[in-house]
Amino acid sequence: MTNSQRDQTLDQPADRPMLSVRDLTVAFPTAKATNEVVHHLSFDLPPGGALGIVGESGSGKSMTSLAIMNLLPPGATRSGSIVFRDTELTALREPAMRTVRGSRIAMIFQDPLSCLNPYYTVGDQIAEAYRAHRHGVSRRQAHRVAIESMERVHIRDAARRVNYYPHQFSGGMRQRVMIAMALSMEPELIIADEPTTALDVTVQAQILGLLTEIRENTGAGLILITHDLAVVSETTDQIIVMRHGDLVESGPVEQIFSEPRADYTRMLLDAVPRIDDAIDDMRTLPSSAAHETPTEGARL
Amino acid sequence: MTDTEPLLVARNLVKEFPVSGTGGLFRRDKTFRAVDDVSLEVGYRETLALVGESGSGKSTVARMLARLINPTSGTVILDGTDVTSLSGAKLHDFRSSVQVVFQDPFSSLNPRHSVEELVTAPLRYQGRQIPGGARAFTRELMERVGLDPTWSGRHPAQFSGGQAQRVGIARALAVQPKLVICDEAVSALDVSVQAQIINLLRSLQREEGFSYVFIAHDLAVVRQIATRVAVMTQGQVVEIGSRDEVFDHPQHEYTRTLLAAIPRINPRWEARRRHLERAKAEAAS
Amino acid sequence: MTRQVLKRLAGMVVVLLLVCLFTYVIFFVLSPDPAVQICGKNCTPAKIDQIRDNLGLNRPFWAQFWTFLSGLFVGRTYGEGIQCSAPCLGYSFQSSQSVTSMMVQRFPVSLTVAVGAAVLWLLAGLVSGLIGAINEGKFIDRFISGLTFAGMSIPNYVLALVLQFVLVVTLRWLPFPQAVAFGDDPVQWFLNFLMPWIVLAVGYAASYTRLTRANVIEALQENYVRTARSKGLRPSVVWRRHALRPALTPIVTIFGMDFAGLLGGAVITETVFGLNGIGKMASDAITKNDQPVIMGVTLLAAFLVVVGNMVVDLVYTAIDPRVRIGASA
Amino acid sequence: MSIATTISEVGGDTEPTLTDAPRRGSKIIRDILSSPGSALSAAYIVLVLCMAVFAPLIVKLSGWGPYAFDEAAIDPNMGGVPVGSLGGISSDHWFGVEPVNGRDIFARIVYGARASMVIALASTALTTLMGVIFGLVAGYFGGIADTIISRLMEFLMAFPALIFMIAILSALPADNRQYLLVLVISVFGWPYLARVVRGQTLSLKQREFVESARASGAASSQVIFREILPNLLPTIIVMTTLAIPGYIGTEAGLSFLGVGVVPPTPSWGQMIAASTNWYSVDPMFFIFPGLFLFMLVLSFMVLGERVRRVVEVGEISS
Repeated sequence: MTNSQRDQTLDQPADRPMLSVRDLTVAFPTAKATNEVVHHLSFDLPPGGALGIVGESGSGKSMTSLAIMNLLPPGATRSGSIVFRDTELTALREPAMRTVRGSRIAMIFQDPLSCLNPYYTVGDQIAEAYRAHRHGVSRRQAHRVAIESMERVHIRDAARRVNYYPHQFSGGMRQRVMIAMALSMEPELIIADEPTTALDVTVQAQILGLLTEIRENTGAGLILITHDLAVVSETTDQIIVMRHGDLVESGPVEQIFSEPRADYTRMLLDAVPRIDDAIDDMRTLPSSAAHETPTEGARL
Repeated sequence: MTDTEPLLVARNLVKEFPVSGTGGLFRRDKTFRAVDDVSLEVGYRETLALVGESGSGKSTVARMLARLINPTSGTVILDGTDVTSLSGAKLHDFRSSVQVVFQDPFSSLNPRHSVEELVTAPLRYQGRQIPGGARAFTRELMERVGLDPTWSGRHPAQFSGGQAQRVGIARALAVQPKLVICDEAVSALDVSVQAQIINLLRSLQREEGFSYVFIAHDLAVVRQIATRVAVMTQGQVVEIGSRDEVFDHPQHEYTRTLLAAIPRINPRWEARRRHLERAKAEAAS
Repeated sequence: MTRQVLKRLAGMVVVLLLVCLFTYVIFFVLSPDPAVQICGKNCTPAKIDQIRDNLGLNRPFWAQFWTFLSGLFVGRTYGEGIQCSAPCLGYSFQSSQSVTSMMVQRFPVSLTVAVGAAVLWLLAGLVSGLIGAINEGKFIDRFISGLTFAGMSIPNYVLALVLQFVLVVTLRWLPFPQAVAFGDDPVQWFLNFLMPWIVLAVGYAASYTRLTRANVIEALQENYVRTARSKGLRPSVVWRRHALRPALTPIVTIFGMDFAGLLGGAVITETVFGLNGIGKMASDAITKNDQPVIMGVTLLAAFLVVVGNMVVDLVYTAIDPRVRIGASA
Repeated sequence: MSIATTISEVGGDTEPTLTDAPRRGSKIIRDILSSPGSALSAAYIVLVLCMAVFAPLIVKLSGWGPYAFDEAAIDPNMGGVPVGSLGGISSDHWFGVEPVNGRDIFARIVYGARASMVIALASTALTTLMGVIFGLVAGYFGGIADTIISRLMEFLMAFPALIFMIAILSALPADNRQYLLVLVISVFGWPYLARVVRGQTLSLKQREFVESARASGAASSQVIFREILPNLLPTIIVMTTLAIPGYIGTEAGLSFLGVGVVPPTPSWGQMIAASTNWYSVDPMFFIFPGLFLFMLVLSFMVLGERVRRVVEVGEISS
């Protein structure tokens, strides 16, 4: 996709956003203090848009996605408003939220091996999601949907591989399976949390290409969460930059990359090693570690 | 680089690992060739980057160069001496010439040791005197890698990833090596920290004059630090050359695929940002 | 798969041979001379020697061991007249009976005790472990956890005495256990075996509770459980398919081993309640110093454990796809 | 310059948290004892230890030794039942007396603590030593050493240990039974620790700090003792504490079956065995040794579990 295409989509007047997040706060209250990992975050996603959430470790970007799905770990609280296509998600009770999860908003996680259950075939796991949302669907129909979904993410020989267990696939193929699982329900929004972090660059390029292709074919919205600025710059059209749970800056990709307003964004952009660039760019960064805090600096 | 002998020469390195559990009842032991006839040279004050995707054999090469594993065949020559089959005191000498900085500092630093114990360990293991005493020696090294020397009693878990990696670098410096092998040494760090560690590695090289073998999968990082680049895939070096040659005029098909796959920030946006910032800086002054 | 089974079988045979040898050496060296026992009172050294010769006790060690081994498969004779048919585990001169036939008589009682206890502890362990996991950190969880400590700490002979004192002597709710046959009177059979079952099951139930609880809590933290929830599955499906299956699979292994271990006789429980199972037979043999019986029971128990071990391995291979099917095909 | 200041501005908090550092021993002990259950357990264990150590002194205070027969305290006409209620509890005999022979139960409990503690602690020491050495050797060196040790462990663990212990102990002569008990318990006990130590050594060996120690010129012994062993310590401490109650139970069980501590030396298991014929007429005879035994095992379990949580999970006193 060319940049001019992307510019056009950005210039369109945003009609009603597909997802509107206002004042989202995620906290882990303990007896002594409340540890807020996301503070008063607000953003909008236009219909069919692609939003990148960027930040270093501890920025709260993953917690934001889990908060939208109401899948926060036990002990976490969320407040604020999350409106998805006229539905206030924070007001939904769990059974109603279940009809949204997987069916209308699908999620793709990092590390597909641990995200797939080793005891069941991938086909089983895709079909299980399908059957959960389409009542009265037979096993055979669901099985066929699983094969179709796998074919849509370009897994060759899907009819045979549908009966494979997760450990029989390579890392890139497992991530395709995760995407196939998300696709099987024709979701309106896909949230991908570091979907390519564990993968080799060539595989990463294929997976990102696949996500873009799906978005173009189905018109689904995409929220891509990553630490990699170059990845969002190629895949999304809106960006929000997060740090320590705060929104640092948001806007269209081109604006963030060419006219960053926040110092932090500038620092991040300066720190990104460039494949095509001269060598001396990073020399201005200090080499002392005195200012690093233990919470940041490692995404191990 | 120069017409003198290179610091390190590796010739026809091969490493095979046995593969178990394949075949039927009456199987023959099969081997997997992780490194297949690799030859390299590293000059003085040079940084040779070894790049490739997972399973390309780059880390296995690094381990053979550091004599952590023995090659199935081939030789490693350091400073004109064949080090492939050294043992005993000679191996100790080699160990103080070649040091390794690993990917994950929290795995490569013993969690039960303090910085002082960690940094002086190589000298102790080699039975050498610690110049100026352990405390002063540690503090001096910590300062050189940009760590607060008052933290010498801390343990790895009390540091951030970047700080811990600095401890790992300090340990490598302790024996004044001629060659430092960095095995994905910055891959696990956040970008802002990664940039600082790259800067540190470069400034240390300027000050100390050692050479690096820099193993990485991230080509953008390699571009910032390497003087020469070797591209590996499936156990073989498919392309080797000066950094700009490899990046700007890749010869091998695989190198081209690899370079094309790397996500890039639109250069137009970059240029605009530079331009605007320069304008702003000029306006301010 | 076939290769794996064959390999396990070969390993099993080796272990069993070692067990035989080890046991045989110990008893060969240590046991009192059976010739003296047979000889009885008016004994002369000549007479003893004659009996020894008769029984083959004067032959070299390996020859005797070979006779013993072959006796396991084809039977053997002791001197003249004493026939011990295969599988011959030895002959008790004190009871004038082959060890095998003694075991055959006693096995049903041991089996009853083991099966009943196993049913009890599985039920109690899995249910209370699940309750604990669901209510992690709440009062009921801590209460169960406290009970498991008590359950693991109380030696079963102490528990047996306490139960007898309370249920039999003081409250008179239960009869003193006797091995009533099921066919004779099912109700009495149940009431008689109830106390041995409880006594034997308490310790196991406690450790299975802890195991189940820990496994389920661990499974719930797996990433694939989060995936399952993100797909919008009902909690019942998430629990059943994505938490319980992985959590309970390892318990199969442990259960198999524990159960196999019990089939060879619950020595203490059977002894305390005077139930004539294989365990009681062993403890009686100890009192009477009847070495062939002790050795026979040891071999049987080892055999059961080794076979149980293998069965468990095979079952595990069948239920865990990661073991069943190797890496990427 | 501008970027440098940016970074120090955004760097924020410079003081790393100290929670993850290896804690000092005294702090760990404080954390362990901070829960009431474990504090009580520790107190009871100390009490039993004191009983074991000072047994002769304590018995002097109570007036009756463990081997003295008090014929006045039993009623020969009633078949030897202790005189008085509750098994003959009196100011003379604080816990009453044994039926038939009239030995003082208190004195025998106190001396019984010796058997329990000495055998359990000696077995623990021996199994720990064997388990750590064999586990380290198997895990670190691998190859033939690992194959042999692993097979041996499988063999010993596949064994029906209790029956075999009974068989061996009954076959061997009864002199020096204590040493034999320790030996037999240890021979069957070490594989459980060794298996864990081996597994952890295998995974620690994979950790890069071992590789980096070797890259620094460390010899095998230095890698094992300076790099690996310190990281095994928490596991060893936890496994050891959790093993003690098992050994106490085993000793008591073997004594109960008559193959443990040889009479007349008192042991709790043996006392319980003797009480089985009397529980309906003289329940106190089994209640005292039963209770002491149960409480000791329970205390070690509770304490062991607390040690595990503090050492492994890092639970701290609040």
